[in-house]
Amino acid sequence: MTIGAFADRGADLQLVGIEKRFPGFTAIENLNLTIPAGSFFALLGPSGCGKTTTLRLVAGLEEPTGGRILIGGADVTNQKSFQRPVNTVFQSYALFPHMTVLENVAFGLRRRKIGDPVAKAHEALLLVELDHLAHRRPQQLSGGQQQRVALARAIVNRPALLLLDEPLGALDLKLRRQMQLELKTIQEEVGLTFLHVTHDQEEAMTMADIIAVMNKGRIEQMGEPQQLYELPKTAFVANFLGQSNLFTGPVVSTTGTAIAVDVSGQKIVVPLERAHRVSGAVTIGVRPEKLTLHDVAPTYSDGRNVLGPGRVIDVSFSGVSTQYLVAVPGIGTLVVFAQNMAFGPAAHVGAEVWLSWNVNHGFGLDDDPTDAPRFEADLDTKTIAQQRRSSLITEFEEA
Amino acid sequence: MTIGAFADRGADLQLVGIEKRFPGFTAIENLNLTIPAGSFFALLGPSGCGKTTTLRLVAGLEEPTGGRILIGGADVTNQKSFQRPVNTVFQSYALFPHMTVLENVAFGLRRRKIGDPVAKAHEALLLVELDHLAHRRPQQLSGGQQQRVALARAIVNRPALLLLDEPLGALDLKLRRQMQLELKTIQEEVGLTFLHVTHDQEEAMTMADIIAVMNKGRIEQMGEPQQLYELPKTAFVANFLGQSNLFTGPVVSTTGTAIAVDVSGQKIVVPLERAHRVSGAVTIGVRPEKLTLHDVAPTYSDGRNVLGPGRVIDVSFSGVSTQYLVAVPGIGTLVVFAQNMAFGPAAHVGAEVWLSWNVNHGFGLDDDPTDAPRFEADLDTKTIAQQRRSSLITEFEEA
Amino acid sequence: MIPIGYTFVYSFNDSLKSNITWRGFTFDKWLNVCNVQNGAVCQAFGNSLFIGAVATVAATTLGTMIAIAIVRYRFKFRSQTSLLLFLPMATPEVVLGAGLAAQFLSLGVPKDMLTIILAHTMFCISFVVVTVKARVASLDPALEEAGRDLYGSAWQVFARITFPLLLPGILAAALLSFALSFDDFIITNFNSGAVTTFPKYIYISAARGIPAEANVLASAVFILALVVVVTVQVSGAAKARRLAKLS
Amino acid sequence: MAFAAFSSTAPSATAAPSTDPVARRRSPVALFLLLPGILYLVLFFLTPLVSLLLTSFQSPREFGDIGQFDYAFRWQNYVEVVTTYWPHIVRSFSYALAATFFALLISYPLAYFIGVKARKWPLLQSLMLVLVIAPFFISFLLRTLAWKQLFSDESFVVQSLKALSLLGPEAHVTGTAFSVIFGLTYNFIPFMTLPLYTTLERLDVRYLEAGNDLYASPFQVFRKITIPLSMPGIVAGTLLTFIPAAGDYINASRDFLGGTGTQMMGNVIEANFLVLQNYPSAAALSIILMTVILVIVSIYVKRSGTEELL
Amino acid sequence: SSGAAAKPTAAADTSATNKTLRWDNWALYIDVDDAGSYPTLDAFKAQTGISVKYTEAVDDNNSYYGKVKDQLALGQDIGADVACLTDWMVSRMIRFGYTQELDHANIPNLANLLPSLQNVDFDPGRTMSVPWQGGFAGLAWNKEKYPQGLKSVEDLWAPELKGRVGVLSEMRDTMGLIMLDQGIDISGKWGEEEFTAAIDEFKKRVSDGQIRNIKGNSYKEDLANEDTLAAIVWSGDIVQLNAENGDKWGFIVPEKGGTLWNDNFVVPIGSPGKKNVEELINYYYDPAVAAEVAAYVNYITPVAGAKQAMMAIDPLLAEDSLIFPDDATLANAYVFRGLDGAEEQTFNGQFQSILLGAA
Ligand SMILES: Nc1ncnc2c1ncn2[C@@H]1O[C@H](COP(=O)(O)OP(=O)(O)OP(=O)(O)O)[C@@H](O)[C@H]1O
Ligand SMILES: Nc1ncnc2c1ncn2[C@@H]1O[C@H](COP(=O)(O)OP(=O)(O)OP(=O)(O)O)[C@@H](O)[C@H]1O
Ligand SMILES: NCCCCNCCCN
Ligand SMILES: [Mg+2]
Ligand SMILES: [Mg+2]
Repeated sequence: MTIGAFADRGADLQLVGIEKRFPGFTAIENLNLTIPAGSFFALLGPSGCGKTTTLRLVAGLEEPTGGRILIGGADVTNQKSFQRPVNTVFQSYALFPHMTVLENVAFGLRRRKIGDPVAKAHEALLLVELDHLAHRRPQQLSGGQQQRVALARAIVNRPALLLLDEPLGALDLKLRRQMQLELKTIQEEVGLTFLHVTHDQEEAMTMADIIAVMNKGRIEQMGEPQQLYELPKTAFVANFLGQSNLFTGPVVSTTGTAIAVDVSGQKIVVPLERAHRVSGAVTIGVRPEKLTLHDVAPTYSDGRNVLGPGRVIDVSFSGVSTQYLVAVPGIGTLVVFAQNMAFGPAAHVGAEVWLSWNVNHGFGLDDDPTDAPRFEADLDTKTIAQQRRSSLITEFEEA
Repeated sequence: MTIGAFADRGADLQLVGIEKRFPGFTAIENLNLTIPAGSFFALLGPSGCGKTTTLRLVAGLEEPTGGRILIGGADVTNQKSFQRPVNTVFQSYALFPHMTVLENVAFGLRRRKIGDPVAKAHEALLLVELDHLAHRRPQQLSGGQQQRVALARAIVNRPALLLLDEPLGALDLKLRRQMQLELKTIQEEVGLTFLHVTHDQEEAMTMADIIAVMNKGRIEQMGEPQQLYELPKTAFVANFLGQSNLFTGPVVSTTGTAIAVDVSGQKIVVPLERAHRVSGAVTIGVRPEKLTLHDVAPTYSDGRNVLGPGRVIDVSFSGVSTQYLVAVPGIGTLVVFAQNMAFGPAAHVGAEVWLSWNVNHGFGLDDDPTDAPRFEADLDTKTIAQQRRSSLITEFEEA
Repeated sequence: MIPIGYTFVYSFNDSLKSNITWRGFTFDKWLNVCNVQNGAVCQAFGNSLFIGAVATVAATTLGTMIAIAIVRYRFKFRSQTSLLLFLPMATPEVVLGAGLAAQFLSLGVPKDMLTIILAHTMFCISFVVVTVKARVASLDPALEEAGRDLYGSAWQVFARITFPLLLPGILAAALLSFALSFDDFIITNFNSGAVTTFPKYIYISAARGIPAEANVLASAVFILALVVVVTVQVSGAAKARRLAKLS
Repeated sequence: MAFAAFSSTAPSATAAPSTDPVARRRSPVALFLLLPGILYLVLFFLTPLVSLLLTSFQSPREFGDIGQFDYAFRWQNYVEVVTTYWPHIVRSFSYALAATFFALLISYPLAYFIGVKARKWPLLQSLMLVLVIAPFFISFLLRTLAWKQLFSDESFVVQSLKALSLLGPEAHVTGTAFSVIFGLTYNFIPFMTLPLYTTLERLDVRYLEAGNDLYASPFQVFRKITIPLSMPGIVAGTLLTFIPAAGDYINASRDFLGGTGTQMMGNVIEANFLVLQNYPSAAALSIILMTVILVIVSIYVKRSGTEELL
Repeated sequence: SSGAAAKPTAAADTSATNKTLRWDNWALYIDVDDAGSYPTLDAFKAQTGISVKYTEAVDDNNSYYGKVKDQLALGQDIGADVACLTDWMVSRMIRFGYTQELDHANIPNLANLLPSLQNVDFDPGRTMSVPWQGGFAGLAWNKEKYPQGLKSVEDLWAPELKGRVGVLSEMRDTMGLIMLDQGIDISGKWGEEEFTAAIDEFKKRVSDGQIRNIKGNSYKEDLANEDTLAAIVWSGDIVQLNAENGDKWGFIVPEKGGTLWNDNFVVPIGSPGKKNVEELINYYYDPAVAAEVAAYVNYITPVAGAKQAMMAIDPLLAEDSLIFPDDATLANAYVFRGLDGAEEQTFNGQFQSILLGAA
């Protein structure tokens, strides 16, 4: 891949044993990653986990302390930023305020002395539907329009690899959703490789072909969105990507197809192929939307796990669905989502309920539950808040 | 209600015929509103609809051009801001940067010469769990902490009425949800009247006792969250508060309990008590989560409306649920939400499907469908984006 | 404002030598500014313009370099550097002027245009640093990174991104330098030798009455500046209005 | 515009956006950028200051003529100048203080009006701003001379004051402390107004509204919020006024607005340098002036909590 | 910043090629016509081809010297080829070697120099300096605002004049008049004691506000704008001011004596135009020219034969004892005695500290 030439399709990116140490702080530790050409790859993770650093290493804005970076098979580890066939859409867009939109877009072409930069810039602007604003200055555009200019400015160079550092981070929710769709559409159309950094799990799930969940400078799990969601490998992933109800206990029996875990005296079954650990103490879990509420104890059936009885301690209506918090003695508080297919909640605060779910919907984590919780502070904030709230409620009730 | 005294409970707020004209622009038009004492009231509406203006009128930061404002029965229309028993949590927090957290919180107490301001400020900080940071400056706090200080600074004065102007607007989603819970908890605990301004419908629905949806300086609809959601009165409310599938057609028959509407040849029934208009052309609708997908034409049953066949043009997985876009010839594109109770989508792109819903879940709007759509530009951005995307997809497929 | 008006009005005084008592209205002084006393007023004025221009260029260049270094790089002796930059601003002009004069004297440097320029450059540098520094600090480094990312070499990034973006700050600094230099009397008085600048001319003539021609020149500068500033502001306001309409 | 310059003498309340450690590197480029300017200042600022210090200890040459001195360590020079000129030292600082005070008194409302009240009318705002910076473009000597004429005994101003009995029949204006302080105040008003304006222009009115909301009367809002928040501008403005005012000798000069009773340190330094040719005295006075100013400035800056001046 | 150790050397003369000349002089010291040009200088140019840039750069000996001393010490051009300074200052400059020696061969008209001025103690034989004009320091008053007028220095202290009196920053004139008023012969032997007595008087008048202004030649501005109504002044100035502003002021040499002084041409050490200056001096020593100047400036001309020439211009002026002083006038005029370096330092120091309002 030489500069001065357009990439006719995306190139794959390989990070081999990348390590980045800042004075007194290791931001990236032995990172290995392959992004297939032409894919939309999302790097997801909490604040400070090293996403931006990874991206800056790929862009050549930062030098790795160890490891190699290959783009389309060629080692670019020692190339300078302006020599790499890579472009970046910065979080703040970083549009040049002293140039018009058109000049911004043509900037990279001119630097590489590519013929007819203006016509090419216009084409790129047409792609993002902003050609009519070509002669404005960035300050004269709305946030969403600026985002599209930033995109055009990068895409016009047909880089083998396009890096996006939370390009939607600054937008409000509405605009963000709209931009997500546009980004995805454009990626599909031009067929480049996108490396998209975000800390918004919903964004990653709706946009990406592959998601890598990063934590503390390492990749925790990587795969297709649905796969990651359905079968998280660690507690961190289970809680970072959506919410989970997690239980810990010893494996008490194993059949050829499933394991049974004793959770405070209640037996919960997980299919063998969905359990990462099959003996000793394990953590297992189930997603809140997979749970069904019952107001009478469900009769035991082979295909379902049952927990209960518990008490509903909070019901919160949010339009599409209702969220229930159910306290089950000895086990803790479980979250249940129920789509509002009918009017009114399925259960009221204070009601005695049982919970059940299809055995096939449970999952078993790879984490060793005897380890100190590695990612305590990174727990989903909502969960923390819910836990806090329910403890408050308990206090009030006691008082 | 005199200043210098603490309110022992919230006071009710009454706006009578309020009008606010700015030079060349009428921001509020004949606004009448009563907020019961002790309630959590949310004012919801799109950007620029006049929420902040309403709030500033109540706070005394702006003078109405007409009408009266009563707090706890007393007319405060001509009182200056600092004389009103009202406090505000500003969108930007507006914490005084030159004072410590404690001084910020004690500010109002000192101005009113209330005894022992420091102790009271500490109490308020304890309430928001920030007492350990009392001696920091606002700049040294995170966004969420600042928000809590702003809250403490207002609450410490025990105002009869607390105004909140999008206090969560600046926070990211996670923190926002956490703060919502805390706000609600605190309101319940201290029992003050909260007037909360937001443009986040989910926020309004989960927090408020009563919601008023505002549009172009007027209240469109007001009521309990669930009531507003289940039975929107106007297309604006139907689309602003969640999403809706809306259809327009003439009423073709009326029974004692229901009306039947002809929508491009398909008959759709709406219960009489859920229809705001019962003759002529009407707009009726149903929420996406109330729809059920069928891969074979469902047999007609009295209690259900059926539409179809249609074709699935987009499926998007978002963890908890999956969203389907279904194009029904002659009717348009419908949105369907289905909770992911099982693995995998219920239907794939291209599949032929039918849609059905419980007749009791439909609603009939009060809008006159022959009117030009009043709120065109205010359509939910997500919907616009989805519509755009599906049109794009169609284009691609055609090409 | 009053003294400015006074200066302006008296530039039309049909005075003889000293311009104290009002003797009638005339345009002569405006028309023949450079014709009295062998054009001494104009020569002094020209000297001031020249000195101001050279000192401004020198101070702006040196000061801008320092400003960029201070914001963008780490180096030893940071605090000492800051102190060295602050001190000239905290030193009264008499001390600056007298100190430099003493220095030139003991080194045997003749006092002429060069010594004035050297002195003016010296006290302007700090003001330039302060002005430009603010601009550099508010310059988002992501812009320069974007330049590099878009295939700009180090030099291209400086020439096309960094410099143009700093330009308003640099221009403001230059304007400030020029104003300070043009109006300086105290430091000039100590270091000018036989060279006469405009303020010095006025000071010297103060003793025997300022000729109306000085008022003419001063008023001319004032009016010119006023016109420039008003035009800039008005066109800026118009632009802002157009912008507001667009969005 | 030049006035933008003054904004930064005072650090703004909000931190600069990108002093991000990532942006700062150690590099030989830094040296290249710094060296010329720093060398320049060492050569033309620092060494003169040192030679001034050396001069201040010189002693008169034995049997020498006027203006002839030799290097020595004659610290008595300091004692002599202080005993001879202590009234001037006191006068310099008290005049400068008074001028700073009055300039602040005049500039603050002015800057507040331009920066806060006039926000609604941008054109008025820029016009007023132009009027404030206008004096920069007309020589301050000329403006001062104009005042001298306006204040002369037979002038309209003074005659009317006398007619109104606001001024005794024998009293006059020029040559008095009043006219010197007046001149200093007048001449430094732009230096006070501009930094004030730049901070007040950025003053977030929402803080004022929050104050109002928290039961503070308009006066209390002003005292508790507006003033503290504009502190950086106040500090910058007072320093930019106080320092040059303390060292000024034009206003106090007998040829301008002063008289024998109003001479300041600047006049004494000038006289010793240029008339009496008593270089050691002039140097010693300069060193004293500078030291006192530095001490005052650093105490003031520390106490007002705006330390990061550069 | 010590005084120069080695004496500077004179600059090379370029007069042959450079026919311009820069002349620094006091205000009100040369003839001016209504158009603002100088008739005698115009004539000089017509005669010799040398054009003169004439600047009123001298307001006061000290301040002028202060501005140029550093260049003089280094032997550099001070921006003037000739300056007219007062005897005592010329004396200092000669001592320091700051002046160039004049070639009398180029100044044949020097023969017209009055004999009494041909030898002075600071410049025997006039090798370095040649007188330009002389004059008296006396008293002036505003005839409209203070019609009673003045007779003696004592009259300046009248309560009605409080705050309206101006004196000269020229120590020898102001202190000279006060000492004369106190009965001291300032040409004779007097010492610190006498000086101190006079300084005390002066200080008292300054600090009680009787004296308003202490200035160089710019005192004329104060008279003009009437800040001062009575002042110690130089004789010829008042005549010129009266000519410009209407006969507004009276002048008198006080009964107890006034000072008498001369201002002299000197060529600064760094000037490359000495020969041109010599031509200039020669020109002004033509009695007809001298008379023309004297008729305008009303100062005492040092040129013998000028009086006769004046008869042709204005016989009345030829009889004016302020221009051509008779013996009676001269008897009442005193030359301030020479001071040595130490005296200069002390007396001038005391005088200046009063100007500075020092304790
Ligand atoms: N120059 C640096 N020196 C020291 N530490 C650094 C430096 N740059 C980044 N870090 C640290 O490296 C870690 C990873 O930073 P990075 O910017 O990659 O996070 P991120 O995942 O992009 O987070 P965010 O979502 O907040 O943008 C952080 O803990 C950060 O503090
Ligand atoms: N001072 C003013 N002059 C003229 N128009 C104004 C003024 N203040 C507000 N408006 C207009 O009044 C309308 C209502 O403004 P308001 O700030 O109340 O909206 P909002 O509902 O709070 O919107 P947002 O959600 O964006 O905060 C807007 O169209 C706004 O442009
Ligand atoms: N206007 C000319 C005045 C000349 C005064 N010469 C100074 C004499 C000092 N004794
Ligand atoms: Mg980041
Ligand atoms: Mg608002």
